[in-house]
Amino acid sequence: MTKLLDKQELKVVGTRPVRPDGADKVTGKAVYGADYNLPGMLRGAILRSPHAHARILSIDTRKAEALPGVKAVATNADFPKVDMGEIDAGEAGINVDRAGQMCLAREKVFYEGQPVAAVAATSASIAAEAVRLIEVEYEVLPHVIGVEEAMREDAPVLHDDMFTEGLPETPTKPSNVVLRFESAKGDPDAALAAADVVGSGRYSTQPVHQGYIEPQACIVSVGGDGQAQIWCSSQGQFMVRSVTAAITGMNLADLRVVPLEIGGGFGGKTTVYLEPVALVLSKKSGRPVKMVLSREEVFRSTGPGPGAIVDVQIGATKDGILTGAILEMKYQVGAFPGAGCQAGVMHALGCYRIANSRIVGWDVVSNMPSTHAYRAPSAPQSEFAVECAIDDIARQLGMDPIELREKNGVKPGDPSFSGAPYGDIAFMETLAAAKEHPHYAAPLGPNQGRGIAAGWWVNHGGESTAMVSINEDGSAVVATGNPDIGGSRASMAMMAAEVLGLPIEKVRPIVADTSSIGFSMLTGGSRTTFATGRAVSEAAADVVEQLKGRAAMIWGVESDKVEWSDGQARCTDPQQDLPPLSIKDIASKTSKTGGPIAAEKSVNPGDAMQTFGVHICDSEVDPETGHVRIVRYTAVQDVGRAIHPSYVEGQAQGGAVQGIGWALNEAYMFDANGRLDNPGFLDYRMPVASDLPMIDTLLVEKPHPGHPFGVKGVGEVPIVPPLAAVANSVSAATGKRFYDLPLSPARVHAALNGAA
Amino acid sequence: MKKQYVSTIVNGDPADFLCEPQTSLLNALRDELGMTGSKEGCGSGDCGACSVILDGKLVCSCLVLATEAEGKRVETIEGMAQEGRLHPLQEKFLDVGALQCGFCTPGVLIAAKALLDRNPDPSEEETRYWLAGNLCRCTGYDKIIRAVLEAAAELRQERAPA
Amino acid sequence: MARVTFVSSFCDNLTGGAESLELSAANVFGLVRALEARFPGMAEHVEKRAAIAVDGEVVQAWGTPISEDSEVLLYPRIAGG
Amino acid sequence: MSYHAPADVTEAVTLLASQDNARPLAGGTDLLVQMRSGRVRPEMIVDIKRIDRAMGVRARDGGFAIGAATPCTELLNETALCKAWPGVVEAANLIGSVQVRNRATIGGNLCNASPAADSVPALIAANASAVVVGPAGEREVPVQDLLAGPGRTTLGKGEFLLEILLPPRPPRSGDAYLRSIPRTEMDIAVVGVGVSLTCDESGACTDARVALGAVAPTALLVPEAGAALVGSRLEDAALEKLAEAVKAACRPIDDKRGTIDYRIAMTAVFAPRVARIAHQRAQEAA
Repeated sequence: MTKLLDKQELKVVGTRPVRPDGADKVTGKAVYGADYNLPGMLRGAILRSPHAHARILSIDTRKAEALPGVKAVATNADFPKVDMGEIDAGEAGINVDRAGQMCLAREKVFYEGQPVAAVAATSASIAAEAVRLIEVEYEVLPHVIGVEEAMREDAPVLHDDMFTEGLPETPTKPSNVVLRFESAKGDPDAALAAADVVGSGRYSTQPVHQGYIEPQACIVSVGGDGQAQIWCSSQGQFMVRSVTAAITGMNLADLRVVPLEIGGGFGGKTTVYLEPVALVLSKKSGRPVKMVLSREEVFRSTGPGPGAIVDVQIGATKDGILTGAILEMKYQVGAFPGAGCQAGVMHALGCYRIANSRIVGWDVVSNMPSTHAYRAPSAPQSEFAVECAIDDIARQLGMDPIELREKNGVKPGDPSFSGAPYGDIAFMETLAAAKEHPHYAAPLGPNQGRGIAAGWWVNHGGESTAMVSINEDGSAVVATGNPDIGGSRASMAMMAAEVLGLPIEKVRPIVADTSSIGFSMLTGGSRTTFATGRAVSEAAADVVEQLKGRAAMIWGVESDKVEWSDGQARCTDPQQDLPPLSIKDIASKTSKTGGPIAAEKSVNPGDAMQTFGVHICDSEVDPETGHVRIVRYTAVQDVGRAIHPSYVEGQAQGGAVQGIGWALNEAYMFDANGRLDNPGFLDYRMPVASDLPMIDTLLVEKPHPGHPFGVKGVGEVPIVPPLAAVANSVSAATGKRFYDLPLSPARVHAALNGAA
Repeated sequence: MKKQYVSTIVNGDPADFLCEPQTSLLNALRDELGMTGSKEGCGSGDCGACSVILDGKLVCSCLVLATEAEGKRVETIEGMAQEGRLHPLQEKFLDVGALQCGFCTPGVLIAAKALLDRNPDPSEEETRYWLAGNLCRCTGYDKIIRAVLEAAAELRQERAPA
Repeated sequence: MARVTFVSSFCDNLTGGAESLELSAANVFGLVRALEARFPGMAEHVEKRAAIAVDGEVVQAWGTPISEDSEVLLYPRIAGG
Repeated sequence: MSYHAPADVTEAVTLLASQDNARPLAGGTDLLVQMRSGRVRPEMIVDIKRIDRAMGVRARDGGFAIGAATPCTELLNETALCKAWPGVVEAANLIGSVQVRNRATIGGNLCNASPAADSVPALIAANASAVVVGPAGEREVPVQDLLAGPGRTTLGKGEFLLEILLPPRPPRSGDAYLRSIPRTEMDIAVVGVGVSLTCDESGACTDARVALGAVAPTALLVPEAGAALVGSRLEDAALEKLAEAVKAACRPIDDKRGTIDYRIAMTAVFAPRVARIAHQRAQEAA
């Protein structure tokens, strides 16, 4: 394992080269999910449930099948009855039957927009026409959307086989409560009773969508012998292979998934919605089938992040020591359990040393699309409540909010949620950097307020495979199994180039398909640069050892007399006066020294390190209209070490703006009969360019000692602090505490004018 | 459904195709002419990923009927680089890292080009309001705005008398 | 005997709410077999849902040895978005 | 579905009258979205952009004639129009994005008849009128008479909007339009207010028209609000009466874009702001 190189020695890592896949992306040549075509290709379309909750009595597809140009029709019956339970794909396991129902419903539909049947035809317009000819008989059932309404005794029950887990004794009556999850230590009740001040409140957030601009798309072609190929955009081609094979009952080796470019994912593309359907349609028609979701279908049928209600009480002494905390949080997880409360419970108090705490989480199903991961899934909702409560305590104590956090923030060696001690975390350094940042002391104008908030995420390691091979001209190819969402090809090439001692242009990265590289977990959990980067570094180090061995052979010296630097082998034997051998010299003679030089390494690191963020937000509130305008924003981010600083800054800026959207205007809105009322970018209001100032970033580098380049995960933390940073800044500007997101103008105006 | 014959000029070259009357210009470019650089993010004019320049005007090609392009000039992302040399905006986007997933990038670049063709020295605010029709979910817009302003400055230098 | 602690209630359904217990095992595979014997269903639950720390180190390889005075923590596995 | 692009008014009228489900096409930024979502399924599209009177801005009887198919951004290049009617031009140039405004037209905005249409309150405040052509020939009506309800107009079979006429402007006149939207762009008005007024040498208001959007089934003129300004120099008392008048005229609904209370409150906040801008422009115009 290569040791952690010192920063001054680095020649490529830390610089800002142009990314190797950049030219195709700025010229429109890059091929995304919907850009790929095959000869003889059919177009698929899906019939979706108009009801939020109903039993499917019958599906009659005869008229559709009779329409000229229709080549195949599919329903859930086309999925084999597979007793797979749960498979270890995606993030924390995927339930095969439920994943299948999200592709094609079985006996019941649980949310408006759930797929019921699918058609493949010779043109998109014929497919759309055929879908309208499918007749489905429903028994409409009462529905429920809100989390507390769904928990009530008299609420309509979605799944009659769902019995709440995590209760002292398992109930006999089915309900919408999936599980109760508790984590407790010490005596929080006593600590709160003795506290000098308490920050408390009921904080609520709404379901929000990842908002990737590229709708899901794929092409599937099933051959005559049952083997199949899938071309699609996703966060993990191996995940697509595992879930699709499980749902359609195929051998993994028969299914090859070729990753196309992905137009944004943020956790939303860590599962499948189309591939199993297109596969069945292709098998039935014998022709490739292309399926592309419309924007409306993305909103109605792909997993949003859950809404949540968090009741929080945090007690502190008058000199600002947090002594006790009691939280209860209810997560609205949608039709099937998806992104639930566990990560919310785990992350709620993770920034702080609080001796006494009890955190109870509930997962509750309701008739909206099943939730799925959205960037640090479930942590923003619970840390929002905690960071607002702490802001409240700081105000009650008249204490600087950063100083209050510095008094209680976790340090290396403190116990983490799991009980294992924190490693070289950098929360203190991040807080200090925020306090010294010029933004924190800048003057404010009228109706303006400054809010700060901290946040953290556990990050992930996981399985990754990388291959490095040397070409005869001394250039190198780096292959990994991780789709490149935000510039990871560049960082893979940079790490390989650093180890090989080559300039970046001599090292070209590719993202390999599932039959061309060893298993790799998907791109997500802020893991790619950390785990896949380690596999790349180890593979490159192995190649360097091989190169040194070949040089020794060419010189006829012992291999321990050879040293490698700047892409050259040098002989350290004092008796020898041998000119160095460049990588090209060695590579051009491989046929005489033992054959091609390449190495494939697989890793499964368990030591991903937690990272922290501290954000500073200035907002201006129009007291007459309730409009909130973000006038200045700074994201201070703990990064371990930045491989390509532009893209690390990009993660901080993009995450901050998604958090700002979550805080200000984004929310799923349902009408009276449980239909999504804003399934489009007009009324699902994501931030536009004119809504925002520049997002200043400050990267705090404290390298991870266990990683060859000191890398820590940075992708997800930036979305955590903004919810509270914005809310705290609006409170500072108006003198009123805000508990419910989004802070749309109407809601801020209502709060300022004393309405409920 | 009888298809209509449409003849246009795309990126300076004549381009003819057959399409149904309700086919959008975006789908004609992508499915009939195989030019998949312009993207569909919403199909309702709310995201700008399908931006093209039609007879000198920046438009959403998903909200234009393909038949309306008869006899008109269409400029798409595929035509932005000249003789294989990237346009200064394309160059600058790569230099500063103004794209991550890259899906909105074609639409943003076409819109930025339309802006600089009209106003070679836009302020940050003018640039932000001009690009408000181009949604981006990855970058938070910061590096996009910086790239457009820097490219504008360089283009002004080039044009300024030596 | 190694001390095994369940962090949070995510195993309560199977363990009846046990906080922690003593088990002897050569490595994590052995520990999981012992847990299965004690609380049927734990093997699959741990494999799908749990993350494991042995003596303060997060463990991926279940071959990691467990000594008589090891401290083993089982807690929910969270990946990310 | 068939597509036609006649260059002659009568040919367009004949085509539109030949089918029940025929729709005129100007910018298409509303029509194409509704076609794609399946809300409308026209059998025939009649593109009116090749009819010369439907395109461009011309002086007419001391005022202006704006072709119904003129893209909103074209209005920015008409210096005389911008000088006389800054409120109408700014309202037309708040719709959607640059991409949308390079296609969208105030004719289409009016005939789409959304209660929240941005250009309509400014047109009503300006006392604009619509030139409608059809089987029975040409007729001229005040723009608000075209509006029948959300998404519904009073246009008969075979009729379409050809031009919008803006009346001559007495000296010392000014108009303005503002709207409340959650973001800064790309949004539908939660509330829209258009004000057009004229004042004498002393700055006292001699005539004023106030129109509201998104607070009733159609955009509407509020005579009492205009009356509240007449005779005043927009002192607080007058603006207070204006605010009361517009609040009284509101009949809003709760929907995904706004609540009843918020819409009523915002009309009272925005009307005075718009009136001040219009009054300032009127004095600058002197």
